[in-house]
Amino acid sequence: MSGTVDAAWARNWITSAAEVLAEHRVELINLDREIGDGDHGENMDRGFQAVLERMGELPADATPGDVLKIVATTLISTVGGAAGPLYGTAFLKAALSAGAAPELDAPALLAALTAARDGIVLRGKAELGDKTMIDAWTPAVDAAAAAVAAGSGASELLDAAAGAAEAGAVATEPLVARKGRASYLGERAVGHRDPGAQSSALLLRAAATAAGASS
Amino acid sequence: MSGTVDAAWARNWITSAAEVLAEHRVELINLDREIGDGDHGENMDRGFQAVLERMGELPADATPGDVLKIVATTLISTVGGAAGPLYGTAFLKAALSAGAAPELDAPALLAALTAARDGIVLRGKAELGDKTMIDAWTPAVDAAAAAVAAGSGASELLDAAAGAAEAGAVATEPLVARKGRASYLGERAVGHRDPGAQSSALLLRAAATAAGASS
Amino acid sequence: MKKLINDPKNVVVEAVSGFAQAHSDIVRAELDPVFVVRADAPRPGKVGIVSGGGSGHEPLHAGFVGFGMLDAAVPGPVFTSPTPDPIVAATKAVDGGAGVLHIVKNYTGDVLNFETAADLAGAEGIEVVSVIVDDDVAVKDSLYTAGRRGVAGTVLVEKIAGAAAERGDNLAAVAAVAATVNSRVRTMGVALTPCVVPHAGEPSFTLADDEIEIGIGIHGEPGRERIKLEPADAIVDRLLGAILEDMPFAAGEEALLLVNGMGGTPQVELYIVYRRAAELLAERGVRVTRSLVGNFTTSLEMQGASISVLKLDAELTTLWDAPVQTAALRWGR
Amino acid sequence: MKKLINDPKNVVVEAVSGFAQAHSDIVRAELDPVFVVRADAPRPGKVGIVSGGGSGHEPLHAGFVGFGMLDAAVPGPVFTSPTPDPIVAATKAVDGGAGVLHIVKNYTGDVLNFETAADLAGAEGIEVVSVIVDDDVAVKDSLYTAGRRGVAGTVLVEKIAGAAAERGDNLAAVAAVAATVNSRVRTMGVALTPCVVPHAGEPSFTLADDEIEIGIGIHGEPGRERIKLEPADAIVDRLLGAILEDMPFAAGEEALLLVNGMGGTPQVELYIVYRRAAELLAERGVRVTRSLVGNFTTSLEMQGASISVLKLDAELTTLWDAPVQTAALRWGR
Ligand SMILES: Nc1ncnc2c1ncn2[C@@H]1O[C@H](COP(=O)(O)OP(=O)(O)O)[C@@H](O)[C@H]1O
Ligand SMILES: Nc1ncnc2c1ncn2[C@@H]1O[C@H](COP(=O)(O)OP(=O)(O)O)[C@@H](O)[C@H]1O
Ligand SMILES: [Mg+2]
Ligand SMILES: [Mg+2]
Ligand SMILES: [Mg+2]
Ligand SMILES: [Mg+2]
Repeated sequence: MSGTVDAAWARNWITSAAEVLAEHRVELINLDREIGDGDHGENMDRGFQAVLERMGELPADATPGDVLKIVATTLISTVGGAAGPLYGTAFLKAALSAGAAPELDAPALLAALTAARDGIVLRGKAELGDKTMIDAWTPAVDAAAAAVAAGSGASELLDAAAGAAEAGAVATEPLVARKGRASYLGERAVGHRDPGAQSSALLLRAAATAAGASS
Repeated sequence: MSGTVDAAWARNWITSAAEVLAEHRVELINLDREIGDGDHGENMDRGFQAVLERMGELPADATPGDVLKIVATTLISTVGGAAGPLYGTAFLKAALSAGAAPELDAPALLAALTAARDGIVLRGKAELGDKTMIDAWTPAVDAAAAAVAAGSGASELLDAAAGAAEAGAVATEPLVARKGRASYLGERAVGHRDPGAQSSALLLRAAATAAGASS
Repeated sequence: MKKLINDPKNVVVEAVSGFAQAHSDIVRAELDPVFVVRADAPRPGKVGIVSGGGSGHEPLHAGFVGFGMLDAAVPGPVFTSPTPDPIVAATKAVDGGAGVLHIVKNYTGDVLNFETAADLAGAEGIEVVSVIVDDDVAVKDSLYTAGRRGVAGTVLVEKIAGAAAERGDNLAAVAAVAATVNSRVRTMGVALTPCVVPHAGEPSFTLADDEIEIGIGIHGEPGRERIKLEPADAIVDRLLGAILEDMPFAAGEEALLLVNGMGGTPQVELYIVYRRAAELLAERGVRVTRSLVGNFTTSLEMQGASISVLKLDAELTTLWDAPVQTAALRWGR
Repeated sequence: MKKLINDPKNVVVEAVSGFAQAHSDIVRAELDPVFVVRADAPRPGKVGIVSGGGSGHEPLHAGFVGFGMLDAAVPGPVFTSPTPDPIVAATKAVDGGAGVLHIVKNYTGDVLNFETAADLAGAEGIEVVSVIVDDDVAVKDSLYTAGRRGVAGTVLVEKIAGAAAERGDNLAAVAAVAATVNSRVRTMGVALTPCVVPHAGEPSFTLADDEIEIGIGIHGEPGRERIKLEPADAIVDRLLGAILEDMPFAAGEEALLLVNGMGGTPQVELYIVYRRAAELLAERGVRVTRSLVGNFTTSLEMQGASISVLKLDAELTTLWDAPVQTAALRWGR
């Protein structure tokens, strides 16, 4: 496990995220069919396939921030729905936070994750407990902050964040939704996991895996 | 069993036919759903309920022919579809054949049944074996002719005609249809009974029952 | 059976009442016997045009009553031809002294009931001519069947005959143009799902989850063959292939292409069908100069579609383009 | 899943191509990125109007592009908001120098993507104003939800704003009339059956054979309650009751009554719904002076309907009556 992550990590992350989202496409569609409109898996898969295709446009010396930026613009222009602008903003804010640094250490990663989460909140106005992707992101940011406080490296931080996001996604199950389509369901959303929280957990787990792999 | 039938028989016939068609409404709908458009039971039930309502308009001294005539005009104006004009013509021709006679003996009944059958052929141009109501009526007319030849009375004649119609309806099952909607099915009509042949058998059985009852 | 209805027995009367209220600028309805007639009928000196048939095919026919198309429509019970009485009443209501054309789809019930009605109207001094529509190429051999069925091509017959009547053609001429349209239009349909007739309460037929019925009629009568589901383009190739086999086109000839929904098919699917049909016609050198896409001749909530091709000439094109103002078809006014 | 489609991935592009070919007198389509635009766009000096949203609601929105209504429509993937790119492209394509109005249904995805697009278009010097449509009364408490949804009332906003733009109103005025319509229209719907999104391949929700969903959204999002099937009149009483509770009428006030089919409902059922709705409004002293019945804002093949009531005044009535010439709505031209 390494103390910092670099552009190779960012590229691996995106490749692995695209794979994972393709694998989980039907699962995400089904989650969204239950409490939404059944397109989340399709949207995310379409978006990350498009991202994959555009990775080739990056110069060899692209920074992690450059990678995140191309992810952002590609998601904005291919995903649509609620998830497209929200994830797009998240990656854009993370890219801005990462800046031109060739490597990110744990504090820099925490800053990027925090910026991403804040971007989602800015656009979507969701609070913790509203049964949205924020319920994965906020625990992830909190876990990252704890990791930094404990002196962990980037790889450990991502592992902690992914674990917290996974727990956060599971924890959306008993909730009533207050944002997104699921909010129309009232009590009937109880017992179903939020698809956006689930895809967020998958994304962060891919980030952790990539950090392990590229360490 | 009596040698002739009269106006009371005609009235009983119609009452009993209306009952029987109401009872068999769903059966006829199902037969028609299988090889037609699923309305035959509804059409016949609607028509004979209307006939029942109009029976009150008949004067006390109405002849069998008067009864048949009101059945004819009511069916024409309430049944619709193929069956309405065909049954309407049948009853009209039978009424004309019965004329003003207060009673019909076996030869007069044979003449009326023959006229009815010929009326259906005139309008619908079906031949024996085309898998239509003719496949009930022609055997019925033949059986009635045999009964007259054997010196039977009206009641026996109707019983023979009803039996032949019932056998004729069953015998439509293996046939390919060449008239009516079932003709579009080709080989797929095989194995299904023609709804119009079945309703014809029900009508003639009601006539026989009425003759037994009013004897 | 799940339907937005009250008593199945009242479906037609309630729907006709609602229809007449919603379109009171164009039509009025009579409820005893039931028919729908142009608000301004009868129009003196104009040939009247009456069509009708079982209900469940809406907007056919009531949706086509109005300026430039039908003068009256006679809806029977669902999927059941109307009786002669309302046909006679409608014929009288639209007779402006120039005679009345009956446009009749080729079903035994419709033909027989309109026949009787024409006789009765004739006996009352109204000149009636009937044109039978039988555009469905799915029925191959008319010798061993009740003959080709009248399906979505009926809409084209009604529109064009209506335009001829509106411009003042006499009864013989209006009937002739109706017959011409019928002779130049071919249709073939496909069903993906059956429909449920309200008084029957059960599907009109059954199809497995992966089966479709090629050559379906508009009452769920089966067609040529039942096959496994195929991509839309392959299905279109089958339908249009049968049409063009029956009515070949020389390169450069013009056509009107109608893609008709059976009632329960989303519009995106109709346009996917249209796209391939137009492409195929172009490949064959046929010039599609007029188009119509939508639900015009339906089978309740059946999923499926039909393709109709009308061979146009200058005269038919002019009549097609003439103004029409009905609930379901409207342009030029 | 049985659908007349080829590859689910190509549904929107193929349907849009077919649509543009079938209506080439009115619109043209761009396919990269995908949008549908008036054939004569941009119209110098006229406020442009762009709407859009997920596909599967046809004729909304592309069916309403044309004279007197929308200048462009941006269809996203089925049930998924379009991304900003095509919205920006459509906005540029219709900008005639007088600014562009975005009509956006209130769904998180639509709002966010149109927001981004408006920012980007603004950065390129096009003045964009957005009006959010949220006519669905089924959503009771907007504080604890994503807020009321934009449903069939959108058609009325688009028609009336379109008429204002066509007569030359400036951007502020067109936006104001759109907002006025939104504030005066209420809608509530019912679903009898779910629909199947092509890429999902499975029904969007399940309903038992005797259940219906009251207050459904147009993507199969559930509504207020799931109840046992009732007669149409009782269902209408529920839907209209909720509307009138939310927007009371004084006796003598005028209304436009829209009965909208969800895509798979036969016309007879829509008119049965219309009949009862008109009857109930009359009982409450509301004068229904304008009507619209048909499939306008659909959910693919879903069976069901929605009722919309727009409180009219002289100005809105004039704008409603103004000529319109689109694939799906046409009068006066
Ligand atoms: N206001 C919001 N804030 C944060 N996340 C949201 C918001 N609205 C929706 N989401 C997330 O978006 C997910 C749905 O995404 P997706 O299905 O792709 O879009 P749509 O709802 O437009 O179909 C939800 O599961 C939820 O996690
Ligand atoms: N040409 C014909 N000659 C004799 N009988 C016919 C003919 N066409 C149809 N029929 C009879 O009519 C029956 C169908 O009647 P019905 O279902 O009421 O009318 P429709 O076919 O118009 O729905 C058939 O079962 C058949 O017996
Ligand atoms: Mg979704
Ligand atoms: Mg039948
Ligand atoms: Mg019938
Ligand atoms: Mg969506």
